[in-house]
Amino acid sequence: MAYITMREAISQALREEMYRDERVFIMGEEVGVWGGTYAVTRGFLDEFGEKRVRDTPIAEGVIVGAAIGAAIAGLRPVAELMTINFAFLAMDQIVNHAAKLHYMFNGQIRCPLVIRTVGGGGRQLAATHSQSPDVVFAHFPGLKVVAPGTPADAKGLLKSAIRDEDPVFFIEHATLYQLRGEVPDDEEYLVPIGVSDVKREGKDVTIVSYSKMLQTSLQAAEQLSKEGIEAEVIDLRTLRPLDMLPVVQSVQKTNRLVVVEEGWRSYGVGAEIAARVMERAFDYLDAPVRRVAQLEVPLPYNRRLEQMALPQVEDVVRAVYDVLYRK
Amino acid sequence: MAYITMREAISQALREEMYRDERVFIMGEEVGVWGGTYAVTRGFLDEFGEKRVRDTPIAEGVIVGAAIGAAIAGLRPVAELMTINFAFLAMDQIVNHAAKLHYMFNGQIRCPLVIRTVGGGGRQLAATHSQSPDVVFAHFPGLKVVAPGTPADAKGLLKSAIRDEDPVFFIEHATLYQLRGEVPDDEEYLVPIGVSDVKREGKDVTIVSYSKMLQTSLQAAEQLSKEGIEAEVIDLRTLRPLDMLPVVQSVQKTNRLVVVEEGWRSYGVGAEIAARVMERAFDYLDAPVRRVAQLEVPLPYNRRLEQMALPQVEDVVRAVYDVLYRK
Amino acid sequence: MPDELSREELLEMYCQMVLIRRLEEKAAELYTAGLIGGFLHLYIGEEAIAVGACKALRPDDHLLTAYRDHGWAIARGLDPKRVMAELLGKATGVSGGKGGSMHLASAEHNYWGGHAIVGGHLPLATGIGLAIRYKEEDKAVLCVFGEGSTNIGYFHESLNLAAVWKLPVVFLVENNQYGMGTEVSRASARSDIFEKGCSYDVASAPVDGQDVLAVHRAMREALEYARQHGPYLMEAKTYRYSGHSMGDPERYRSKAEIERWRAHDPIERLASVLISHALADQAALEKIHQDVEQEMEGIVRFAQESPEPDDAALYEHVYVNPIPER
Amino acid sequence: MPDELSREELLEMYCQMVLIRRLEEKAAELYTAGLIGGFLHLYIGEEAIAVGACKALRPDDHLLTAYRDHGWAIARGLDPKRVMAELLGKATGVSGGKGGSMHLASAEHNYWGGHAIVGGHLPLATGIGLAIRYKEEDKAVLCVFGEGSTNIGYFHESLNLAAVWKLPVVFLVENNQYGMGTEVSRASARSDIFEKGCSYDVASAPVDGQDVLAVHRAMREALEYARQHGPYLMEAKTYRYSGHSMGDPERYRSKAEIERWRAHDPIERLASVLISHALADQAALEKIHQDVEQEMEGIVRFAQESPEPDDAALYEHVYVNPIPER
Ligand SMILES: Cc1ncc(C[n+]2csc(CCOP(=O)(O)OP(=O)(O)O)c2C)c(N)n1
Ligand SMILES: Cc1ncc(C[n+]2csc(CCOP(=O)(O)OP(=O)(O)O)c2C)c(N)n1
Ligand SMILES: [Mg+2]
Ligand SMILES: [Mg+2]
Repeated sequence: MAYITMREAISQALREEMYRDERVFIMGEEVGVWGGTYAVTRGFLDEFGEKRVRDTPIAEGVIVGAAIGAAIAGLRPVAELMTINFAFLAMDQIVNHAAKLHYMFNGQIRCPLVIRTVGGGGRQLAATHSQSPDVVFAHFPGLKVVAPGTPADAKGLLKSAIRDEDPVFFIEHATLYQLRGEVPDDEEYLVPIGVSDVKREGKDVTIVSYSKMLQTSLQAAEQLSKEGIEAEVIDLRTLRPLDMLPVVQSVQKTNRLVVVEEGWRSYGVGAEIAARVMERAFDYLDAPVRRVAQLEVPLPYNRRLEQMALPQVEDVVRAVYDVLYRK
Repeated sequence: MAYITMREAISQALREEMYRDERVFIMGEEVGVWGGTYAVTRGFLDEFGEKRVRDTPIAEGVIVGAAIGAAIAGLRPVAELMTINFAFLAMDQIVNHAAKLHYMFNGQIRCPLVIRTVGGGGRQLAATHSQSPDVVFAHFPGLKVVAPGTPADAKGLLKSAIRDEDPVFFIEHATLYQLRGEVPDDEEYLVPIGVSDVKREGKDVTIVSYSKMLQTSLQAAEQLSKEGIEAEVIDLRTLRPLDMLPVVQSVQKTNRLVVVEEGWRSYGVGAEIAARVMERAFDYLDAPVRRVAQLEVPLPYNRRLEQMALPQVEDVVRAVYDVLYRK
Repeated sequence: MPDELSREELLEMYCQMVLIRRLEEKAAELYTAGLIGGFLHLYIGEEAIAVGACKALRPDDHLLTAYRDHGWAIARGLDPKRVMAELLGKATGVSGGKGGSMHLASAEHNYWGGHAIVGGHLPLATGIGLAIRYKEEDKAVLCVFGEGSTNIGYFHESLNLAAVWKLPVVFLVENNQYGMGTEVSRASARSDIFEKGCSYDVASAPVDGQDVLAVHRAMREALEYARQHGPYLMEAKTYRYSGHSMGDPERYRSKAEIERWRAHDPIERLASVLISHALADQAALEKIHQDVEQEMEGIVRFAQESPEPDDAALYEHVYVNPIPER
Repeated sequence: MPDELSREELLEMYCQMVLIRRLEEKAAELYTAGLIGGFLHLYIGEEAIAVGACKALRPDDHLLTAYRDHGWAIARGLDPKRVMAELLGKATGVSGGKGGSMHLASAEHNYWGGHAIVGGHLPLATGIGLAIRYKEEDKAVLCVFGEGSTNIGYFHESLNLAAVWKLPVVFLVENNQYGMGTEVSRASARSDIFEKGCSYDVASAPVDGQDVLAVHRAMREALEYARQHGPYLMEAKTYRYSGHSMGDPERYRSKAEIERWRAHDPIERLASVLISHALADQAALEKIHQDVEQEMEGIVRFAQESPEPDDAALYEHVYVNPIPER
């Protein structure tokens, strides 16, 4: 165990997998000489050389597409898209190609590919550079979509993603890189894709979340605890496939559910969770599911306005009060 | 009133708006000489000339982007994307540009743009050419997303879209072009964007749907009626903004809800409807909301398999039985 | 011997071209009869390109094409029976009936598909080229697409990346003059597509796509160049006799234009070469046509008699490692 | 008189360059002090391009740029106070505090933004060019972007469409040698970007981006060409003295390289011209610097004292016609 940042955890995962498997390599904008815009691959170029740490032109379509091609030909590419906002420039490669080739060609083509990217708002980067459209990628069968909320999960899930035979869309959160936590040193430390995790036990209410909002939810839970409300906090970790079992079990216990996500509410992750909980635990719900999410505006540059639009700890607390019919 | 096909209705809307407003023009692949791959703009090139009916190269990014630019400069472009599957090649222009410029520049830029496109499966076009990812576009504030299910709505909504000051993503369904219905001849016949419509009244169960699945739902309702079950069928018509009032009112009456969409279930339209109904009519629901949707596989070419994956009338009927706890 | 090919090889190429054409004609029939669904894009008129190019490919080279792919599949050596079965959506089809006409593939032949998103496979080909360099293999990739596909961003991004990284990819443009109903000059600032290599400092040249021997020769050199130096852009000037796909109203061209091109038919052209070099006589060629005719019967029978995929196939291959949702 | 510009005009251009540089230096300070958030991309070293080019633009021509846009906004005539206010996210900012440094714009000046998606504004510029032709106006569009942005698909799609439709767009590449930390030759198959015009048969030329007069001259001609004939690709060779944005570790280049470029500083260069043509003496230039210094104080004061946008602004301008959800 080491107490390290999420950045270090991700870095570690990449490094370990590159040592483990010669076929693993990294490509993307500024991953080499610059060391990654979020410094995740700092030092990698010196350590692994130009063959395995490849700076690319600014051309998201061919970054993802070439990674798919390399995967088809037997390599294990980790393609980095500098931010998730730029993933829209590679959208066709991601959803029409990576997600479909295996099926469409009846299993003849495999795309063991990881697309690492960085999402989230809160850094005053304005409308085009602050999105959390994770749900959009999670909509497509054929992809696996992972978004860790702790350093340990980030390491274990990224390692699993690299070893997975399917295309994995891996979303890191820009404001979590400095988050510290205990992370196993073990090179075989793997967190399975598609398994939700109870991050905090509680009996009064269930809070479901992932990525950055997991941390927001945990803070809300701490605050609520002081008032005697014990929230169970569940981390989805993977958006596709979606593991509802811990959520359903928790709701059967607490009878109240709040879902917290950073992206826009409409057609967001919370809607799917709410719908599935209704399908599987309808009779257990003592209150309608409450969704905490981003206000439905493009994010503005101004800091105060931006913070108003993003879900805050107090929003989660208020939503918990709501499902408890308090105040 | 004229009894015409959806194709003719759409054609009529375009033609009328082009006569009404010199600034309206059409651009896209094969809209001119070919007359539109779905023959919607047949004859337009002769009627309006090359200036207003513009064949483009195969380059979806610049098709949408140039239409945005033309809109910024005061025109009223109708950009056609041959199918919604190719919209992913213009995704960045649609969600990072069209949806955001007005906000990001504090109202200084306007994008009165219509992106017409064609969605849906069922024609054996295989995985990349058969998608119904409407929900993905509906997720983005700044866009309006419209998907008509009848000829009259298609005409009235398209005319409203062209007259709207905001970017409208307008989804036609490939297998509805031959659908006939009564359509007002009136050149001022407008259907408002953002208003759901009760297409069939009923008291026993509410079926919410849109586009092609509206027709499927209406057929299911007919069949159910023979068994004495009267379904109220509501057509969303617009996915953003989403008008829930008729849905909520209906559920307050019927206490049971089935949502039918052609796209994949997970993170689909049905999830949002279910979540909102829970938020607004929780105490009225006598059964969990049932979602009818596409199986979560890329669509296969083989006809039988493809039909298995797509929602059918019987699936809707079965879902209605479920919410009625029948059988 | 023309082009250093043996008599057997030349006859084999002739035979392939005839087979491709007959298979397309048959497919059109079956489409009209409702046995084939979806879109069907015929290759009639362009046969020399696939046959000439595939002849130059080594078995361990890689191939990717667009959706106009039947001819390529056959030239690459896929079993025509299984190609036809795919068109009919059968379990025995090369893609198990899930891909259809636009999505033929065979991992065994390093044929990574038929792709229906215009230009979408150019990045994939680039990535396969990258893998070749990464693994230090002596292989090349052949990536085939229409002239209409050279206006999309992928063309630019792929050629540039392949050039910067010196990847062994031959980008082969089948310039059949139209992208659907759009004449090349109405969509592309350059009608001579090979000239587009200049932006990337990529070697490029045109070739007569109706001359199977010229294509073969040019492709052999291009592949060699690619292996040693990096990307190559080849433009094969050609023409499709049929519509873009079945049901094309063909309002964009004249009958006369089609006739002009038919006068340079690639099959007849190879026939003349064979006869003028005394490698075959009229009777021998006639025999080939008859043999193909007979083979076609077997192909169609196989495809028709093959079973549909079973229900389970619907759920298979969404993932290599499916993770059950709990 | 150099370049047919009057003494007043030349001094005005000098003054603009100085103002741009001082504003950037000030912005860096305010960023470090935490008053500016997000990303901040400085234009120091590249001032001659914006000033030379905007001098050639007519008021009713259109301008679009990338996110390195402060210099462009000022050269285009936007109020520097309101530019600085935007950097501080204030209600008085040119984009109401919603856009920030990367998203300056002014409809009044036909300046359609600062855009932060690399290459994303090239299609928009193309569309504005289309509108000009559609309305048969005698206008042009100037679309500015970095050399790193020429490798993305939009560059290809936009230049091709502009060429096919002969749209009046000048595509101006600011080749400052790097896209973030990537040297042009590591990302682009051609390091002389103007050569990329060849694929589209688009007229193109390089210009010394450190020479404001050369830029002005070349741009005047390019705009004229665009109005009459169609697209033009201009490459201004230049260099940014600062990092890509604030906080750039700058591991990719040497101090010596920066010094080499500083030796050709565009401001000093214009100063020499002014002095050698006896249009100004050292004292007059010194005075300009002092005036700018004073102006800067007012600019910063205005920005700092301006109010934040109020809460309602958060919800405004999502739509022109908002439709309430019922
Ligand atoms: C991205 C994308 N846009 C549009 C289409 C529709 N489409 C299919 S084929 C085609 C024409 C392609 O022309 P070309 O590349 O010249 O190939 P050809 O059919 O002539 O062989 C078009 C526009 C598509 N499949 N993908
Ligand atoms: C589509 C997209 N990909 C990546 C980025 C991240 N990014 C911002 S600026 C930049 C470098 C651009 O370099 P260049 O075009 O040369 O402009 P310069 O900054 O040198 O003026 C990159 C990679 C982005 N904003 N958009
Ligand atoms: Mg073609
Ligand atoms: Mg640069």
